[in-house]
Amino acid sequence: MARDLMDIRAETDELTTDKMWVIMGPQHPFSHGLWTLKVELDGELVTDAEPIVGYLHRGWEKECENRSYAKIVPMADRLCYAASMTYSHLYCMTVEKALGLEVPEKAQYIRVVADEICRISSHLMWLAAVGTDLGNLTVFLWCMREREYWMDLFVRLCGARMTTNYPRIGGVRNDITELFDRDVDRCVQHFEKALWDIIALIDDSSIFLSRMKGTGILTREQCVNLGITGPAMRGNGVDFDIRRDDPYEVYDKIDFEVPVLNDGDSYSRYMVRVEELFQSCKIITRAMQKIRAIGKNAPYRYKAPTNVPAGTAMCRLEDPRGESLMYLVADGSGKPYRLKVRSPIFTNVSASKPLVVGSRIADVPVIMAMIDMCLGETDR
Amino acid sequence: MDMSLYPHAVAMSADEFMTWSSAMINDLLSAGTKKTVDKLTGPVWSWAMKNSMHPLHWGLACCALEMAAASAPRFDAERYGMIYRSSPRQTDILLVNGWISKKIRPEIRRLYEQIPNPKWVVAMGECAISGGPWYDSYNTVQGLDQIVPVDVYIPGCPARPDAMIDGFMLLQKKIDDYFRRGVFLED
Amino acid sequence: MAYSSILDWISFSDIMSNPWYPFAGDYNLPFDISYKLWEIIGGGLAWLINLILPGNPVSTWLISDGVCVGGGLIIFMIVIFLVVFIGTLLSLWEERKVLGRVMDRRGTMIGMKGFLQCVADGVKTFMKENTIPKKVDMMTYMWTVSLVVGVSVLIACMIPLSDRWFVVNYDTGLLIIMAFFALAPFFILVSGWAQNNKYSLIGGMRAAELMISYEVPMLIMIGTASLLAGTLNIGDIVAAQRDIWYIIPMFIGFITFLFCATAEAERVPFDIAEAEAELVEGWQTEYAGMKWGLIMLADYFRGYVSCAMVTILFLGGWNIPFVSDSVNNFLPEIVFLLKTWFVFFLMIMIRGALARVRTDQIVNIGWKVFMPLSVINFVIVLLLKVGGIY
Amino acid sequence: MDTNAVYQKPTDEEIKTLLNEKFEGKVNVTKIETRRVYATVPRELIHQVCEYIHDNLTFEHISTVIGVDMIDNLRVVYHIDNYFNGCVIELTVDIPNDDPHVASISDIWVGGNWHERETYELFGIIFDGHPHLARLLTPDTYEFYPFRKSYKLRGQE
Repeated sequence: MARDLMDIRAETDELTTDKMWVIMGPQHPFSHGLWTLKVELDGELVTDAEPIVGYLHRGWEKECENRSYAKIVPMADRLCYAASMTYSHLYCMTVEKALGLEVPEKAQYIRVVADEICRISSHLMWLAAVGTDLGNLTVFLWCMREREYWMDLFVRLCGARMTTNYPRIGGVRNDITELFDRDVDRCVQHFEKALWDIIALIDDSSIFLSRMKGTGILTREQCVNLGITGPAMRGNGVDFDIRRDDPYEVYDKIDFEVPVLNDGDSYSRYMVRVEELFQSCKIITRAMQKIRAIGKNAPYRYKAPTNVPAGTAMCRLEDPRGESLMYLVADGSGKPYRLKVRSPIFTNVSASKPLVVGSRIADVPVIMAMIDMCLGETDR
Repeated sequence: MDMSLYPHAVAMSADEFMTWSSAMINDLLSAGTKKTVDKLTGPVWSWAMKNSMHPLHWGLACCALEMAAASAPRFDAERYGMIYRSSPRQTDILLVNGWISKKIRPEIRRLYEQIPNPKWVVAMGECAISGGPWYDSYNTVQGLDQIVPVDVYIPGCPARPDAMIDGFMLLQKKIDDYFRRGVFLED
Repeated sequence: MAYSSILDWISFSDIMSNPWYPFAGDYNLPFDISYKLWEIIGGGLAWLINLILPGNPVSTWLISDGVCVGGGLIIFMIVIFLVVFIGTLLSLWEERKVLGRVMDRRGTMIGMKGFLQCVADGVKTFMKENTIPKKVDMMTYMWTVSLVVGVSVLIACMIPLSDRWFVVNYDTGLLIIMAFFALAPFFILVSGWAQNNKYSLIGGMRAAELMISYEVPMLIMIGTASLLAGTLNIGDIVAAQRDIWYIIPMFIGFITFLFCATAEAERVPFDIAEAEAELVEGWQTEYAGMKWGLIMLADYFRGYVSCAMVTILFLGGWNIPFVSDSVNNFLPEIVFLLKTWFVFFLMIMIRGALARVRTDQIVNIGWKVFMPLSVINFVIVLLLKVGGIY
Repeated sequence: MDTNAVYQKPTDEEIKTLLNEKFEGKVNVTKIETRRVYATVPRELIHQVCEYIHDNLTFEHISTVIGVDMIDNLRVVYHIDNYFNGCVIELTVDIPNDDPHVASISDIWVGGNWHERETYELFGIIFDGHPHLARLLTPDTYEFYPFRKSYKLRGQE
């Protein structure tokens, strides 16, 4: 007895499956830090998501109110440990602005070079994370291998590997060393070749591409309204980079390009970051030429007063992950009255629900890797 | 040893038999068998455990990057058989490499309970040792040892990858001591 | 009875003339070895008993034909398992070293250039506490592990290493192995449910999803190979590739089968059932200690079987082409294992170079790429067969 | 100037004039630097000002919502970006201590959602109209507002 097709159709529509909440984190290999993403699954499809952060919250801003100005520089290093120099740099810029202090040109160039090295090492860490999230350990280890050379450059520059404690209010701690001067160009040349190897591993493989293309799509308006910044935003067609459009330090004197792609999926975010790696290499080379032209005996640090006059100051800079901003309220004493950090990942994480809903659970790690999690700055 | 019951063993109920036999085995073991077994097998367990340390794949903060760098080609912790497993059930070592906020404190305790015995805890970096730069924070726990017993402390802010490998070699010594003391038949 | 030397009790008789000989006319090397071992053990035992109690019936019973075959079979099992076990451990070692080199590092260095690493891992898992989560379904949680492991060991032992090194020599041997091979995903599905963990559940579902996508093309390919050889007997299929391996007429089939075999062994890029990035450890999440160690071992047994299947069907099994029979028959088992490890090497390189596919993608690949390719392969073989080339 | 027109790349001077004209002097533009405009806004007007900035001056992105405890009063500072010319407007709103309420702007910029939640949990400033004003970074059990000046850290006098 053949049943009507419509009857079967009606029956299967009633056959609803239970949705289930899967809590990914805080100990989960995809999290690359310490956060939780609760996802509601219908089979493998994500129908709802809720990010939970705060596992690394230690009241950074409140603690800064308990430190003198000079002591906050190493604290700022530990905000975003993958690109430690950017935050201490931003902090010094903010205090200098509140002081009205001019920084020697050489120090500005050195800061730019250090920032870009940070950007490269941070992006390499991100590429490594993308490799593990896609299930390939080779990318992870090759990126970590390349990252070691940049860590070596930091050692040459200031003696530390990760948390460098290098910028100072009014300049930088020390002039570039001879070893750094010698190795930086070699490192850049080696890296531009080695990066092609890693990129070839990913771009020549249709599996990598099919995992990244067409996932985590946002429109430009959505992206901007959600407050996503940085390479994730430029992969969505927003042509904005603080280094170029609101220049700080000497970025307006250095020629570089800002990669922008319009697809708005994981692959375009990936491409933007990879292109940024090459651009950072260019910036380093050009800035190093300027530093050599300035000469060895030029000043690299001006003395700064310990007390900051009452008032407010705001500074922002292009972090490897997006727009970071510091806002200082000073009351004339030796300690900040209020220091606020705007971290790009804080806002980017809050946008994770529209990013992952509608994709499959296997794509969630890849999509979230594309905004490059760094929870130290998120939770502060 | 209560051997007088031996002839009646066939006539015992199941419960009686279980209690009687386990008591007998315990007596046997305490009479030197346990020590001998431990003495003979201890080095084997110790060697196996030392060379197959599986830390929990869990990155908290700054030191997590150095943990990743330690397994990278330059430092290559896999030479010592260290592989990171994601499920706490399949790991031996809880490696905590970051500051501990009040929100994560219960989770750390839970992860520790989920790791099967024998297990070890490594506190990596200043934050996990004593709170580090966040000594006056209202939301951090000042040191991992306030939550779980810690075996090895690896200082550094962040600890370098080679320091981390050195810490794990210290842990190997501790593992060796643990097994030579004789623990196999304890559970 | 007078004193008899021990040599009188150990006869080293011809096994083929034993009326209880289990392999029906085929010479079996491991059985020969174990039979002779038993003759030494049993004969020595019989001699000892006879020394104490001369003329007793037990001694003559111990060296009777039936007991010799029975005792020989017990040792035979141990010999067969040990060879497969060591072969698998070597493939494990190969994976860690080769993968290490792919990733620009040394791999593990524990004892004998890292070979003892897997031993250390194994011993360690045996020593760990046997934790069982509170809310698991106890029965299925336990028996699925034993079945996954048992089935994997069974098929690994059933793979013949040469025409003199086999366990069974049925005419449908290939089908039996494939039937057992396809069983494990069911146990994984049940185990994923039994663990009462969401990651395990999704992992189990994925194992089932994975199976429906590669099993059909794989069976078509096996059918094609047996069509080419005209038999389902493994020995005959290998013998049919004495000089020209089947990789030449069935090159498309080889590539497809290699990927299907990778999926069967649940290795990258098809390890979606234990996808680390999103499912922690997939269906193994709640297994601890010894159970987990056995699961890992079973994984590698299945990897070994996959590679052995590729070797048997496409790479000429234990034969070396264009050499005389005397060279070919010298150590065919080693040739077979070397070929198997070479296929495993290919799988390791695939693992080093590729990323994990998604569940919808694997179903797509299975039905839209592997399936047509296997049919094309089948048509080519059919044409060759009709054209009289084979 | 036409206060209802849409300006994609308003200059600093234009922003000052437009804000003054639109809100009849209630929005006080205190300072202008290159690509920076600083203004103080009365508490009642903040939502309207934000809406106007977003719709007519194409300031598409909100950087931060910052809370400051000035002891005499609470203060909320907004930083709002224009992606076309890199201009930032800083809006400062003073709130009395005894009535810490201000209108939420997370319906204009969804990105402001978590910043407001953070400011709420750390300062106790309540954003009216916020979809889900709950604790974000600190544990739910906290009953104090740690960033208020009345809460002292260890070693803070």
